[in-house]
Amino acid sequence: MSFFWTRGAASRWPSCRFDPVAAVVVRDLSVARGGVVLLHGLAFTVEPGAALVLRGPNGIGKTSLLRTLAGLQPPVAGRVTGAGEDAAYAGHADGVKAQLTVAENLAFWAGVHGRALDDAVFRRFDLAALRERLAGTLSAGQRRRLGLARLAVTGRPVLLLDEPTVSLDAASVAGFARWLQDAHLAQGGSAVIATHIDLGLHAPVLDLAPFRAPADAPGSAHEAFL
Amino acid sequence: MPELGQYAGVVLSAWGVGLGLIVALVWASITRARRVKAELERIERGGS
Amino acid sequence: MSIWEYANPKKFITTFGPWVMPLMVVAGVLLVVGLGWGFFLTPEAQNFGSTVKIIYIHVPSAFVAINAWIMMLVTSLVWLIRRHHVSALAARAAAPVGLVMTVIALVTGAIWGQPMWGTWWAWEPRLTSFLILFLFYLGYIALWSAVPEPETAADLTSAVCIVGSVFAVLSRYAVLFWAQGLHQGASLSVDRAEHVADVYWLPLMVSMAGFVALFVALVLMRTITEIRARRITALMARAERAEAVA
Amino acid sequence: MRALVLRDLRLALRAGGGFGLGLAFLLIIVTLVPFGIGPDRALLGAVAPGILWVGALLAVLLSLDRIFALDHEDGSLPLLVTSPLPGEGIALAKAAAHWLTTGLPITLAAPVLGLLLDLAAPARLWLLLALALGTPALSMIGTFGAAVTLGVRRGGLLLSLLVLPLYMPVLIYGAELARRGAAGEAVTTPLLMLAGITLATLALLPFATALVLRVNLR
Repeated sequence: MSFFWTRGAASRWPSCRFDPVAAVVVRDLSVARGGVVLLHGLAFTVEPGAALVLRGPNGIGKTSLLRTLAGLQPPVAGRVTGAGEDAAYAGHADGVKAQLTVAENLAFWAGVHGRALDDAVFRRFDLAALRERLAGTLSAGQRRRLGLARLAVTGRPVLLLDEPTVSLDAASVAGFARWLQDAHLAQGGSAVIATHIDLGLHAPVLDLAPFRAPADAPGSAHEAFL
Repeated sequence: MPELGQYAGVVLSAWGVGLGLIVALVWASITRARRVKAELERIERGGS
Repeated sequence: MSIWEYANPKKFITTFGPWVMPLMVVAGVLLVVGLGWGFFLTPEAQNFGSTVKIIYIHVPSAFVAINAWIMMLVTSLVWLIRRHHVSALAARAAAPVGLVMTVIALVTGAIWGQPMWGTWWAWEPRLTSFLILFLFYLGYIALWSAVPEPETAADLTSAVCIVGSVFAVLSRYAVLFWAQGLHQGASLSVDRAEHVADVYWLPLMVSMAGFVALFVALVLMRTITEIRARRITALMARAERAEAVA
Repeated sequence: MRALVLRDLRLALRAGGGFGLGLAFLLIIVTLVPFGIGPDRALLGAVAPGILWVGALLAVLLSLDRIFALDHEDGSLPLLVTSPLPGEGIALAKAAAHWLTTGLPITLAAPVLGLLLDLAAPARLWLLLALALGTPALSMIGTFGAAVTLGVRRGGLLLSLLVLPLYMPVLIYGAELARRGAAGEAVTTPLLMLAGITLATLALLPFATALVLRVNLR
């Protein structure tokens, strides 16, 4: 599967580089951190080609929700379909190796995901001039761009983004939003994004506040002892 | 006291160490049990 | 009525809590009888002199030390398979008891070795195996206290316990292969009890029963303590959460 | 998996990667031992296999916490776990990379360092064989230990404490194989046991490591 469009794509999206994928469906989901239930009764669907923006105050459980969608932690209750194996997660840390060059970092993630590294990704994320630089010498914003470029390299259709624009300047934010819209969503990919910045996407916003779990929500790791 | 002969020191020190450690273990277990129990009762009375 | 009902923390406390004191008394009586009998009323052995009296401490503590680890292995498996919290806490409660028993077996063995072999420490299979067991206990207990999150700690310690058990068996064979023993295996070990004259064997069995009763009582008491400590954590977490939500 | 092994090798060779740390440690031990126990050649030759085994084990122990700690710090680990690589594959790849950067150089260097300790020629070959068979198990067991102590701050001491007893059988059979080979005694038992332990370790511990990794990333 090349970076751009391939045949055999779903018919609903005429130019779709992803194989047909199911929507991300979340039903009755409860999410915990450190054994304490943070969110409960979550239900939403993200169709291919669509994005969902998560909003909510600090500590409400955005990161835990994204980690649960990514399959890093098991749901306390409910179920998630369509993410997991199809999802690429980007958290606060970029997973960038300081002693490797930009190109080596991306080539590694391409290799892990069994894909060839396409040169277009360097242009898309404004990294062409930095290709042979050691990642350790990058600025915070450049490093973040490299971390985001990894998402494109994995070729996974569902993106789970936790504050992706941190330390990006306005131009980089706009560039990233453009990539997300034109090269990802328009090609049949989808995204769940926790962000405080308006990326200018035509995406519904899900406010997590109504789903905040009370102190005695069922499913806590402490439950057996209460 | 039985006649322990030339090995009196050996036998008594082995018994001393063994019984001493057992007593220490029992004592530590009981004090911790009491402390935790009291702490729990205090918190439960606190109404949380 | 299933045995798993007792895996409920409250049920465990109400069921086994009342057993602790009686078991302690039974253990005390058995220990006084067995140890007293052994210490005051048994003759000296031909080759050992009065040092033979050390077996009443040495052998039961070694026996409990090994069986405590086996109990921890079983409860760890139960935790990993059935996720019963009490099971994990019982393993945690048993570890320090096993550690102390291992230390007693090692120290009394060394003290005994001094007059018998002419040295405090000999690198012979059993002492070496117990040294390895001692390291296992230390690592296991240290891991429990190093991981703050209870479920994570239970999972990690269970994995270490299971992997460690396999390697403990391997070590046992390796150590046997590695050194020919100085130990008086045939005359002192329990599985060869028929080789010990009845005068020593009967009080030894009573002491053994006393150690086992003491172990059970201590593990029950400590498990209940762990359950209560865990309940404190749970209540605090809930109160903190209630504050955050409000 | 190949990509992961190659990346770890590359990282180890770059500045600050820690390649050669174990080797340097082994060299230090081999240099210090004669000063400690005296220059008697017969004595040195007799204890050399054991010294080199213990040195190799300590050198491996020294490098274990690097296996996962760096990937944990920079956030690569959750990304790896959610990649198409199975957890067992990650464990095996990590152990393989660790062996290639630590175990293999030690195995190759030990017979040469044996010269300093007056180790006879056939004994050097036996030592080479024993280390080649045993060090993969050391790397795999160490990877398991590193995965267990992943979330523990300053877990280095705990890691050593957990791994040390697990290393015992490998050390016993490995050193015994080298010693018996050198002395011309029967080597079948230690040879088979060492090979068996290494194979069983490589077959089973990746599963335990994957489980423990998942638990620690939860």
